[in-house]
This record gives sequence, structure tokens and C-alpha cells, in this order.
Amino acid sequence: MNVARRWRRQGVIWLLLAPSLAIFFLYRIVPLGWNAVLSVQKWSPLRPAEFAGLYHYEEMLLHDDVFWTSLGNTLVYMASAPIGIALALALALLVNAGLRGRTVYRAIIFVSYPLMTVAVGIIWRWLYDEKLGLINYVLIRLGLVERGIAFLDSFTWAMPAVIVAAIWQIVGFFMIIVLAGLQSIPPNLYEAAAIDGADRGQRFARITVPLLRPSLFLCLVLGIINSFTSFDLIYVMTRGGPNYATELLITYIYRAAFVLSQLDYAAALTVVLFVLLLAVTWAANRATGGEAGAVEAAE
Amino acid sequence: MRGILLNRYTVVFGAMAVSVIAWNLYVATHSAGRIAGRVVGPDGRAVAGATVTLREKTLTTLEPRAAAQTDDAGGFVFAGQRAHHFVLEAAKDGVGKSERAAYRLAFRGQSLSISEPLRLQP
Amino acid sequence: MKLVRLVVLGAVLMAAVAGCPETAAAQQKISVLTWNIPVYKEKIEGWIADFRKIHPDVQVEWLDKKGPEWGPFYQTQLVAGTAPDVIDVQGGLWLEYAANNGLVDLGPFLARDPEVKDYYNPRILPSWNYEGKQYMVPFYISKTLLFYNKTMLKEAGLTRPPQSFEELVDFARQMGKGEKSGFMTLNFDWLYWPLFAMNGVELLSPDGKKAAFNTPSAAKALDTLAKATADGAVNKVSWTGRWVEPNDAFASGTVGMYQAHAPAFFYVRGSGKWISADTLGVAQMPGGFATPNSHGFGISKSSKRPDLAWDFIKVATNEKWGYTFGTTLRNLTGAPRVDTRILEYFQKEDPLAYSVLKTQVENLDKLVGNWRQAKDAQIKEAFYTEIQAALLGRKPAAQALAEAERKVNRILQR
Amino acid sequence: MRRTPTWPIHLVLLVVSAAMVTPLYWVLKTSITGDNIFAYPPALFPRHVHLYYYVDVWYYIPFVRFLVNSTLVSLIVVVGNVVFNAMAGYALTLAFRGKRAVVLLLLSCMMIPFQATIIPAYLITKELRLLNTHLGLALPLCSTIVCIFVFKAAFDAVPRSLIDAARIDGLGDLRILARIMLPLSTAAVATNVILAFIWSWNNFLWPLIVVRNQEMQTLPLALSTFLSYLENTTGALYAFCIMVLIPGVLVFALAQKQFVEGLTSGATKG
Repeated sequence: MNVARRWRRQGVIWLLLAPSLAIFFLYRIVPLGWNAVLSVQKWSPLRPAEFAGLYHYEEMLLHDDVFWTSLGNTLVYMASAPIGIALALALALLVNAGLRGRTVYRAIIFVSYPLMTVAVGIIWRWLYDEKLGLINYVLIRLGLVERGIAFLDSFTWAMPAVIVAAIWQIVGFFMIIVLAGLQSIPPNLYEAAAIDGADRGQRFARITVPLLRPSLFLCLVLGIINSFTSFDLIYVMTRGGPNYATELLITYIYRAAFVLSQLDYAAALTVVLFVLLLAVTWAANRATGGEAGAVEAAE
Repeated sequence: MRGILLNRYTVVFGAMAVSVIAWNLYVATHSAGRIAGRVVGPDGRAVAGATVTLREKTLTTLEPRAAAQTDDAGGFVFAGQRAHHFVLEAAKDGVGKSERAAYRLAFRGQSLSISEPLRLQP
Repeated sequence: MKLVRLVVLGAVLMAAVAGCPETAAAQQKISVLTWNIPVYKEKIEGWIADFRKIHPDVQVEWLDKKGPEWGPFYQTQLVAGTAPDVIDVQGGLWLEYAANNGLVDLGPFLARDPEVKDYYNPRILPSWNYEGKQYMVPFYISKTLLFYNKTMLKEAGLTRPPQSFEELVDFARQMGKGEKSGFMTLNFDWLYWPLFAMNGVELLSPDGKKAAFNTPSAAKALDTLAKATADGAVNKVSWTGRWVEPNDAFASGTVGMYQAHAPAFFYVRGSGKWISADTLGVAQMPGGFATPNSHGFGISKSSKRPDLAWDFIKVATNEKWGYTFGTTLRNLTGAPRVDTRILEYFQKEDPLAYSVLKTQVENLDKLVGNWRQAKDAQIKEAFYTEIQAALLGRKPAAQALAEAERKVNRILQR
Repeated sequence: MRRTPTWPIHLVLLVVSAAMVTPLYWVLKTSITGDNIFAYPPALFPRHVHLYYYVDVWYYIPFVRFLVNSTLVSLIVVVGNVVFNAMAGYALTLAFRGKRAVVLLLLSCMMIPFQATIIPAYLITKELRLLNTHLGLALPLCSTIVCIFVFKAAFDAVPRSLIDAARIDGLGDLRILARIMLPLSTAAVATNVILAFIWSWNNFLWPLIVVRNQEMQTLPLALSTFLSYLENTTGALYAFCIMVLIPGVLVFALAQKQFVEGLTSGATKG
């Protein structure tokens, strides 16, 4: 009787888990394996698959400049995450203070996150426009340049331009996370420290930063994942151009698969992207000592 | 139950839905598509028997949709027009052509009487 | 039982949605994919109506994609096994599908109706012939030509369009002052190739197995263009813009000469107030070289009813619709009988358009940049990436050509 | 401790706020005037306001159709997330064999960004014959690990005594979940609803490859198509942007409080 009941409960629990697990199995685990298989095959919708060993990887690592360019860009894009996080931290500290109208500030700073990325891309694309763009207009009025800069067509400016747009959208989200961390810090710690005569800087360094670690780590991981997945902005703003200056791995995967119609090669790229992502996150995890439990996906 | 009816989501989105529906009702009941105007000559006097062509402005092209003749008072009328963005041009052999004038409507089938006449230029 | 109710609701919803229309093409349905002609909707509905007079029981689905999306879309549909039956392809994109045996050989169909075969221009039909098989029939044809802004030429004291590459660059320099630039070209597909052709550059060796473009004259030409671009004599948009940007630039009246294909003219005239028979000049590029950018109709291998697809193509390209298309969207169709009528029409209605369209059927023996290479798409990508870098002054011409050569050879070997 | 003047803080925050709001203000202004496309230099404040660009969007594209698609997909995703995640989250609060394994699995799945698996995901969806269907668009998003942990965190916070009491009254797990857990964790539900909505509403890459014909396009896809056909030659594009942005902003604005609460509780404890 009792045994039977325990078994029933176990069954119920697994039933509760089933739908979610099924979805992750279908759209995370299986694709991962399938990718690995595709990446060692020569395959196209028009030809039957044949085993190709490391053919694609060899091509990628030894002969494909675009792969290396997009890899570099991805790293640059990733390196911009800390900037956003620092910004978010600063803002969080400011709006955390007992300030009048802080809720309003929070809302305003956060509002860019729920916006549709495609629309955001279109808006920034046009703010950056050489002739009509607000940014160029301001620069000219300020006398910083005498002719508009075609930001998104310029090898030097395209990447920074996209990064600014990306930070603009994500910073509010980071801020909220940091804010959460700040609010979970018991105030009495500060009071105690104040009594011990620690000045603000010390309090910040000794209390705030250590206790914020999980939140900051979370932001960092989100930033990293973002740099591997933010397809929409690039697709709308630059399509990876000019001359691959803003091509990220994810956009290159799309290009390889659907523009150059080499799905097998794209699969190999995907495998590399995934390994890289794991490596970086693991490194970040070690570096900050944050617990992986706080990691959240940023679909 | 009241909670569901009166929470801010239902109120806001409900209000949006209602206004959209109301607007569409209005549109449905006011879509005669009657477009009227006048044509005058260089001298400013009404021109009878001029041909007025109406072209619909699609996103990228101008599609000829209808043509009308002006009466003795120089007036012309298009009925049942479905274009919400169109261009009018008047012409009469011997007198001349008018500028192409563009008009926009708030919805398809809105009626419009154009106060500023189309002026023919030799 | 809120949760249970939720679960039920969810289940019901999903069930309802799962029942949504699926596109696994039914036997009695064909789908047609056109290339960026949404404005032509009404007439295409006309094709469908006519087609259904022959096959009343067949449904026709019409899809349209813009250039950059066309390839990716067709690719996804190939993977899904739902590739549209009839496809309208621009330029050389069809080659890859043909080479991978993704298209139906139209030879047998043409053999079956000889009058249809004779209907198409015998000098144009071969441009869709790959390894002896005919994969496409012409839908509408175009090739590059040189538009020039007479006013700007006059201001620069020039009386005629350039006759050689040197003149072209020289004229461009004379016109390119401040906001104005002297020359601009379209760059997608191989439309810029006449610039290399008139310097005697060949892309590949005659057997098509090796790159042949890394020559001193190519380096010189590339270098000249790069310098001219840096000095603003050649408009930078030539190497960055795709379609809208260059057309708008020329329409704004600040560009002296514009190498583009006929469709560009009608876009430009739409937005350029200055354009008239007295201000716009039309000529062949020096040496008469031109790159075709025609559209053809083909049939996907995966089509369940190639016979229906073929009948549809015949309707879409027949005299009635060919003439309608030509006169509405101002193109020639690659069917001589129709094209003569279209030209007559424009000679009467629109002399300027006539002068443009006329060039589209002249020196068809001087077509360049239309090699039948299975890997055309990849070669184009690899080649242009390097060339663009050189043209925009990021790399010395020689280095760019060397790297392009390496990449192209690599692609050809794979 | 001594108070420092707050005006510098306000100044900084005002500048930042301006930076956040200006792009939105600018696009809104252009969508009702056409400034910055035709009129240059632009005016700071809108002059001769009109709504014709919205009219254009309304007639040139089947906006309602796209709206319905987006809404339907988002609806499936939201329902799926709330139901499935609540169930999974609740299961994770219970003790059972293989729990560690499950948690580990979920955590590692978090590290697999969906965008990185599109190609096989596409092939799978094809095998499921769900290409170009609403369900096919929604399914991959129907349960998200973040939200599972948001729920778990919320449920853990529910006092054990309540649950035990319920058990003694002989309530089954489903009933406990429905009658005690969910009512006590509205913030978590709000977070789920909003995140799920935002993610599916803004999802672009997946629809981009899964959708075949215009009738199935969602708003982001329609927007990018609109852009590719017209570039930025008309104010209608920006009117369209505003039209697609409004729902996201509204939902967030209305539920901001619960959202932040739920997210913060889940984010750090999760």
C-alpha cells in the first residue's frame, strides 16, 4: 500500500516534469547531437549525406578567413558586455539611493528591454544614417564633424555603432538584476561598517561588491550568451557588413546555411560556437566564483 | 468576477479594442468614396469638359483608377473610390494641364470635396 | 481547479492550432515564387486566372521575395521539401541549383512544343543552358548600360560619353567635385564586371578550373578605381550600396555617370525630378560590354506536377502577359515578337524609356560576367569581398587580387 | 551619516533617461510628421502632425493578420510557460529519485542557446510537420528554464506548514499546486507571463526560417520584410515600428511592479 503510494507520487512528479523535459529534449539536446552528426557529413537537401570526417573543420580553421573574422567580432562584441554591466551597476547604485522619483527612473531605464529588437535595429539604423540620422545631425551641429559619417557602412564605426545599440537595449535589464542584488543586502551590514568607521569606498569594496557577485556574474553570463545569439540587431542594421566588419558567428551560421546553402558547414560552425560558449562561461564561472545555478538563458 | 472585468489589463486592452471597433464601424458607415472638386483655367474661370484622372498611389507606383469630365461649372465627381492616397490631374486639349495634386484620406472610401480647384496651365 | 482548467485550455488551444493550414503541397496545387514584384500583384492574379481556365481544378499559391531574402527562402523550402514549383530567378543564382540537380531540365518540354521554343529569342535562351541542359526560359531580360547626367557632363565641358576605361575614369575625375561624384555602378551579382572586362580581365581560365584574374592590368584597373573612389570621383556607394542607395544617389542628380541595368532607370525616374530626354543620356559602356541580369522561369526538381508548372510558365510568358508585363513594368521579355511590340509602344508613348530599352537587345555578343559556374554564388562572395576591400582602400590592389585568387581557387578545388 | 546633495544624481539620471527615451521619441515624432525623412534639418517638436503613415501601414499590409499571428503564437507560449513551468517548478520542490540529475540537465540546457540549434531544430520541426504553423512557431519557446527556477524559488518560499496541512486534508499534488502554490506566487506568474510574452512577441530568427507564406508572418518578420522592400523611404516604416512596439511596452508598463519583484526573487535565489 505505502510502497504503491510512493510509486504513484514518483509517477506524478515525473508527469509534472514531462512536458518541459520533452521540449528541452526536442529543441536543445537532440539538436545538439544532430548538429554534431551533420558537422562531420557532406550533406545538402539536394544530395544524400556522406561521411566527411573533419573536412568542414579543416576548411573552417585553415582556409576560411570569414570564420576567423566573425570569431574575432564575436569576441569584441562579448568584450563590450562588461561596459554595459559597469553602466548598469552605476545606474543601479544611483536609483537604489533613497531618491525621489527613483521608480520613474527605473522604469525609463528599463523600458528599452521589452522592445522588439527588429524595431530597435530599424530605429538605430536610421539614427546612424549618413544624411538623415539624428546622431550625425547632432555631431554636425556641435561642429565635431563637417560631413555626416556613414556609421554602418564604415569599417571602423560599424561595430561600435551596433554595440552601442545593443547596450542601449540590454542595460536596463542588467540594472534590474543588479538592483535585485543590492536590495538583498541587509542594511544593517552598512550600519555596522559605518560604526566601524568605514568610509563609502570601503563599504562599497568590502560589502557591496562581494555580495553583488552572483548578480554581476549573472549579468556577465547573460552578456556572453547575448554576444553569441544576438542575430536580430545585426541582421536588421548591417547584415554583417560592411565587408564582414560586423559578422558575428551566429549571423555567419545563418549566412552559411541559408545564403551559401552549406547547411553541413553551418552545423560545424554551430558546434564550434557551442564549444566556445561553454568554454567562456566556464572560465567566467571560475573567474568570478559565481555558482552556475544563477545562470539564466537569455532567449 | 469584477476583479477580472476591472483589472487594468482588461481596461486598457479593452479600451483599445473598443476604440478600434468603433472606428471601423464609423468607417463602414461612411465609405461612399465621393471625391468632388473643380477645375479652373489659367484665368481662374471654370473649365467645362476637362478630363480629370485619378491615380492611386501604391507604395511604389501610381495606378490609374478613374477619369471624369468636368461639367459646365467646372465641377467633377468621382464616386465609390477606394484609394486612400491618390493623385489628381486635370487636362483639356487647347487649354493645358494642371499640376499633379496629391490627396490623402483617413480611410478608404472617405468622401472628400476639394476646395482648392485644379488650375490648368497652358 | 484553476490549473486543470488552464491545462485543458492550453491543450485545446494547441490542438486547435495544430490543425492550422499545412503547406505540404497537395497534389492539385502548385506554388509560384517570384522575385520582388509585389507591385505586380493584380496582373499575377491575371496569370492565375488564365492558368485556371486550362486547369480549373488546380490551386495556385503565389509567393514573392525580395532579392536578399529570395535565396535563403528558397533554401529553407528546399530543406523542407516544399520548394515552390515555378521559380523566377535573377542572374546566375539558378546555376547552383541546376548543378546540384535541383531544377527540371526544360529541354523535353521545349522539344514537345516547338512553337514555344521558337517563341523565345534563340540568342537569349542559351544563357540558361548548363552542361547541355536548358534549365530556364526568359521571363524578362535586362543588362547593364551607362546612364549619364548630360547637365553634369556639359558643366565639365564634356560632349560625349567615355569610349575607354581611361576616359571613363578621367571624365569621372572632371565631374567629381565636392558633393558631386563622377561615376557610380551597381555592384550586386557581377554587374560591375564590365569595368574589368574592358581591361581585358578574365575571371577564370578557359577550362573554368582556375582563377585567371590576378593580372597586372587587373591590379592597375583596381588600383585606379580605388584611387578614384578615395578622391570621390567614383561614388563610394558603388561598392557599399545594393539597390536603393545607388538609385537614390543618381536620382538626386549629383552623380555624373551610372552603370546600371534598365530597371534602375525606371526606379530613378520615379524619384529624380531632373530626369528628361534632354538631361539623361543613355549609352553602352566603353567597348560595348554589359553584364546580363535577366530573370528566368524554372521548375524545382521537387515539383510533384512539373507538367502543370510548365503550363503555368507558358501562360505567364505568353504574348498577352509578356506584352502586359513589358508595358507595365517597362522591361523586354526575351521573346522577339513581343519585344518588337513593346518597343513600338514605348517609341510612341515614352521615347526616353524606348532609348533605354533599345540598348537591352543590342550587342548581345558582348555579354560578360555571365559564366556558367556551379559555384558562382561562392566565387562571387569570395571575389567581391576582397575586391571591395581594395576599392574602399583597406588593402592594396595586388594583395586583394592575390587573396581573392587563393580563395577562388580553393572554392574551385573543393 | 551626512546627506550629500542629490541634484548631481538627478542630473546624471536625467541625462541617462534622455538617452534612453530620445530614440523612441524621435521615431514616434517621425511617424506622425515625416520629419527626418523628407524635412531636414529636423525640428525638435512635431509640426503639422498627421496619422496618414498609420493609415498607409493599415492598408498596404495585412496588419491585422500579422497581429493575430503574433498574438496567437504569444498566447500559446504564455500558456505553455505558465502551465509547464509551474508543474516543473513544483516538481523540483519535491523530493524524488533522480532530482539532482534533472536539475543538472536543466542547468546545462540553459547553456544551449536556441539560436545555436536552428538547423537541426528546423529539421525536427519539419519531421513534426509543424513548419509554417503557429504551434511550430511557439513550441520551442513553450517552456523556459529561467522561468522554471523563478517558480521553484517562489514555491520554496511558501511555508511548509500550509502544504503539510493541505496534504493532511488529502489534497493531491495538482490541487496543492493549483490551490495553494500558484495563488501565493502571483509575482512568479507575472514574471512568467511577461518574459514569455516578450520573448515570443520579439522572436525573429525562428519565424524567419520557419514561416513560408505571408499569411503566417509574425510582426517582427513582417517588419523586416517591410524594411527590405522599402528601405527607409517612407514614414510608414516608423509608424509600423510604433505599432509593433506598443504592445510590448504596454504589457511591461502595466505589470512592471510584479515583473521586477518576480524576476529579482527568481534571479538571485534561483
